[in-house]
Amino acid sequence: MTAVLETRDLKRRFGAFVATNDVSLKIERGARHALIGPNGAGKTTLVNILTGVLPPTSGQVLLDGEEITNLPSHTRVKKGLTRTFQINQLFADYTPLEAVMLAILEREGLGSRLWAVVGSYRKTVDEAAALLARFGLASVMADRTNRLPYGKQRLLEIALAFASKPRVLLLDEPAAGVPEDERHEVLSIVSDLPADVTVVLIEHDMDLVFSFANRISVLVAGAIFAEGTAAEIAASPDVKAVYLGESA
Amino acid sequence: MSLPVQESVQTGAEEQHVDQSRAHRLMQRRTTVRSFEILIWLGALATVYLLPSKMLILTEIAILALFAVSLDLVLGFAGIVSLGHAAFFGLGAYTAGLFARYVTAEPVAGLLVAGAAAGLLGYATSFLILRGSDLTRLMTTLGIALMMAEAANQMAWLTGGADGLSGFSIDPIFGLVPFDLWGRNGFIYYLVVLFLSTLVARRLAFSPFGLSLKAIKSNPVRAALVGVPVRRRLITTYTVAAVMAGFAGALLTHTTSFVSPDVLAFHRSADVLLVLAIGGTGYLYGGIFGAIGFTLLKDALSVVTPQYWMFWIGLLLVILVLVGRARLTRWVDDLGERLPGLRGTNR
Amino acid sequence: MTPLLSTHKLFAGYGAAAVLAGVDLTLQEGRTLALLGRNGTGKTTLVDTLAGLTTHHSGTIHLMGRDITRLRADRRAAAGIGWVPQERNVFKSLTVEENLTAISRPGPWTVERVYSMFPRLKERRRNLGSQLSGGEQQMLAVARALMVNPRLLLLDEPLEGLAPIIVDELMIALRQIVQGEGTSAIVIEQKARKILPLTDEAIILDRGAIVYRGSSAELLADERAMGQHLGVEKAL
Amino acid sequence: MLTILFDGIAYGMLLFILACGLTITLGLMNFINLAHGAFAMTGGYVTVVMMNRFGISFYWCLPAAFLASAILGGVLEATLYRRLYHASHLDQVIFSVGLVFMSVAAADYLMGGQQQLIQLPPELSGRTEFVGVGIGRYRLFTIVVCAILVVTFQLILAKTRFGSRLRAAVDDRRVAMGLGINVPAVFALTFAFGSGLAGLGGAMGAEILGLDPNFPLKFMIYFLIVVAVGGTSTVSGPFLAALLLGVADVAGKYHVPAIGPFVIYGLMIIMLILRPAGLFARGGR
Repeated sequence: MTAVLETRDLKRRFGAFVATNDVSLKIERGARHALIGPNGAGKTTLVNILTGVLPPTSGQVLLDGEEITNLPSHTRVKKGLTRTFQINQLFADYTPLEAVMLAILEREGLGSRLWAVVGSYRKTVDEAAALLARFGLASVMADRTNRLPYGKQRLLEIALAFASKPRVLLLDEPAAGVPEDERHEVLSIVSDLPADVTVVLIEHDMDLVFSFANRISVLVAGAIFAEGTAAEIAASPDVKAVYLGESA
Repeated sequence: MSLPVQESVQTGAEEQHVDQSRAHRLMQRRTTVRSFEILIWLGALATVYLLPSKMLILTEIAILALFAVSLDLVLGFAGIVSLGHAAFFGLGAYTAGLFARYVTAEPVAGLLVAGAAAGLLGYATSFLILRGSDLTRLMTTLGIALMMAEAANQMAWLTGGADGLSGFSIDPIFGLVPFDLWGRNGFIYYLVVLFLSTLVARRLAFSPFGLSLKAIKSNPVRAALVGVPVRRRLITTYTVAAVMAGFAGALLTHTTSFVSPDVLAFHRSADVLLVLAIGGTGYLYGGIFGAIGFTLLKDALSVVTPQYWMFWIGLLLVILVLVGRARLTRWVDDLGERLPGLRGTNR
Repeated sequence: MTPLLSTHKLFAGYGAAAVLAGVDLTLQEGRTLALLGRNGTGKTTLVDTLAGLTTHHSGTIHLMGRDITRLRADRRAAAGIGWVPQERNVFKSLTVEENLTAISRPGPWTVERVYSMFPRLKERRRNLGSQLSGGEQQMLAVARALMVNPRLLLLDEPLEGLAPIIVDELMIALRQIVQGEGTSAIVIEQKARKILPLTDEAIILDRGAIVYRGSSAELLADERAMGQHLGVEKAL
Repeated sequence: MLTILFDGIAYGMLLFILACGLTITLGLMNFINLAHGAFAMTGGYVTVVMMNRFGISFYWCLPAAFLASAILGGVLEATLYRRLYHASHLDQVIFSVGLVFMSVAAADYLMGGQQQLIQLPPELSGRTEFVGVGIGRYRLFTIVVCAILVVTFQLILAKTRFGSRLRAAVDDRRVAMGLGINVPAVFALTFAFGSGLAGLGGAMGAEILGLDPNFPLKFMIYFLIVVAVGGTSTVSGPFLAALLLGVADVAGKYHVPAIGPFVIYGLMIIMLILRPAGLFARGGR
């Protein structure tokens, strides 16, 4: 197996504070890879660096062996790397249909068309409708995003990333803040993601992590503390001590 | 929804078909020509016959409206707060004046040249407003406009300095239609330019490009992460808007056969911002409604208090913001929902 | 007897996101409570909500019988809540002493008393907050909360990310505060075994709701509950 | 040469006094207040009225100008500004431009559109030779008063409990609130104080900068430059920026009158592109 996403000695400082400290990570193609660690361990900073939201202080990011360290976010998306956000980053007054249309049009390279109206791209509209239906959003496709129930917004967050047809999808706490009764919908979408998409999951909910991930990296104080299969991590006394809860 | 929902047998495939046809209807409704749009243009045309004595103020409105539609592209669609949009207006005005004086006084040629000059300036300065917060953008745009104003003032050999640029008169349009004394032909010409520019802006707004613009305004980080090249889109938009502002400036020159340094003054940038504050941003017609409201208000106030109309405009703005602009302009949203729209052009 | 603190069906979160899902909690004067649970279960949100810094959705909070649900954060400090935020957040451009005096309220805790508890802070009184080490920042954050002279102290992971020797030092100080002074406190902590001996009662949060409550001693002895809710395996 | 430097410093110090209230409004509350110049103008007109209509001594006018502007600022903060702290920047711009328009028209209505002149006390007018350099006495007076103000301002900020509360609120508004600092009240007082300083600056600047109803518009860009270039995290940043701007402006107008303004605006734009957080901003998060 080859690594589809790889980092080499990635480092990010904020002033004197080192948020990401020499992280070298290999994510294999088709993996279900979870990234866990205590609050402030630098998980979100790492995802921001991977997706071009933040530049690293030093180190490299590679996608399929190609260096993407200094590429802007939108180019990375074109190359197949995208993400969701821990706190919803949606277009507040767009309808889900419009938001998904935007993502598909950009993926197809049609986003710079100035003249033809959006509705005339009939295949895109069909695809958007199908995608929304798949994510359980068909019934609300015409509602404003900021008026959707929170759980639906979380689904849209994932649908939007998915519309770019990513090869690697980074999910930053997909179930965070979702009320209990809407939770199962989000979780089933996450577990039903197609097998050929590589998924990196950041999550605090250990039930979800252990049921979903086949490989886990534990991040502590900006550095990789431990890495292994789910079983290895669950059994590691060191990981228990720093994160899962202590043993004696 | 105005269309009857099509009958369907509830199978999985049918269900999908229902979703898809609903999606198609929704996407088409976005671009549907709303009845108020037709009313505006019909009304504008009607004024030519109904209000022949008001051509001057109508011309003023048309020019301001064009200027405001241009700023709306930058502000309402791309989300860039600019305090220096007069830079493009003024450059357009001076270019048109100089072109009429030294090259040819045919107005349409002058208009295009003025638009091109303003567009070039827009393209060149767009790189300065790509980064930074609202404050830095505000100051950069303001700084550029002030530099332009200073340049116009200093280069008296070219621009006439503080006395303004004069000594030219405008030829008939295409050499055929002369500007008449009452400003009627002129107004029709301005209206045509405004109409065409609005049409372009409208197509742009409803294109994939326009869809991505509002996404950038709403959330630039996420827009980049669905694949939108944010910088490139902003540069294009800023340039197109600059061209339109240049048009507006050129039209002013053609009206008055004179260019005063006032075309670059701060109050012009502020006024056009206020026009959008009154008319609302991000739906194209805010500039036009706002220009009508602003000009009529200013006119009425300057009749009542010739010197101090500025005070009441200021008060209106303060109240507008405190009450909430969004709440006041929401009716426009509803307009499209309630009135049965006509079918839009769809290809 | 009126409890010091009681919440009733408390729903809150950040903006529209719901994090707390109906928390019912009571704490008597002079008692201390350990707030346990894994990462991301709403512990910090609960403390922030008590401090008045989240979006309130529904439910009530009473402090000494007084309804403080709608009280602004700065008034809650005056009403008797002292807060040690998770990231410590000492004021960086203030000196150590200014950090203490800027927010002080009259009461038994004075700058001198706080210094005698944390002599290290006295040594660094003229240094800016930004110049302190992590351990010193944490001491300052605790000392600062004491200067409010609170009836109820909220401590959000006070031991997180500190060297063991500093942890011991802080534990002694905390013991002094809650047992010596009888100050009521709610302490968030990841490591249950570390904090339970210090506290009287414990609750465990999961997905924004209380899934376990009992005395700290009981929980320490209840290996099944520890394993189930906290993932803590049998102690050796 | 030295005279220009001296005049430039006087001018720069005056700009700092005028703009330092805006530093706080922008830095603490992230409020784009384009109407800051209106408070300065208020101070200027208070002085003109007191001196020219009632013949009150210039020295009494200065504290009066401070008080009048501070009260006006405090009242406007409590009634209007406060509601817009969380509004969009566009709303703040429109709102404050509205205030500018109102103030310009009101000044025109009350005082007339002409330049206002004040007769300085004789001991402040004229020039003094000092080691071969001609020094305007009023310039010297301005420098001394402004220096005292800067030092006082710095002392209040550094040494008083109010100062440390204000700095705490700037550092971390949320934690300051959570620890019992009444941030809105601290800010209202600060806003009033900043407006008062602007008023005082307006009073003193009537001689150097001129005073007419367009004052708030004319100097808006200067205030903004001081804040944007100086940054909002320190007092010394805007102070240095104001001095630089003052010297550059005076020198530019003297040596290269044709391109003076270009130099300033051009430098500002370059600076904003290179250091968006301000020339003297601290690094870090």
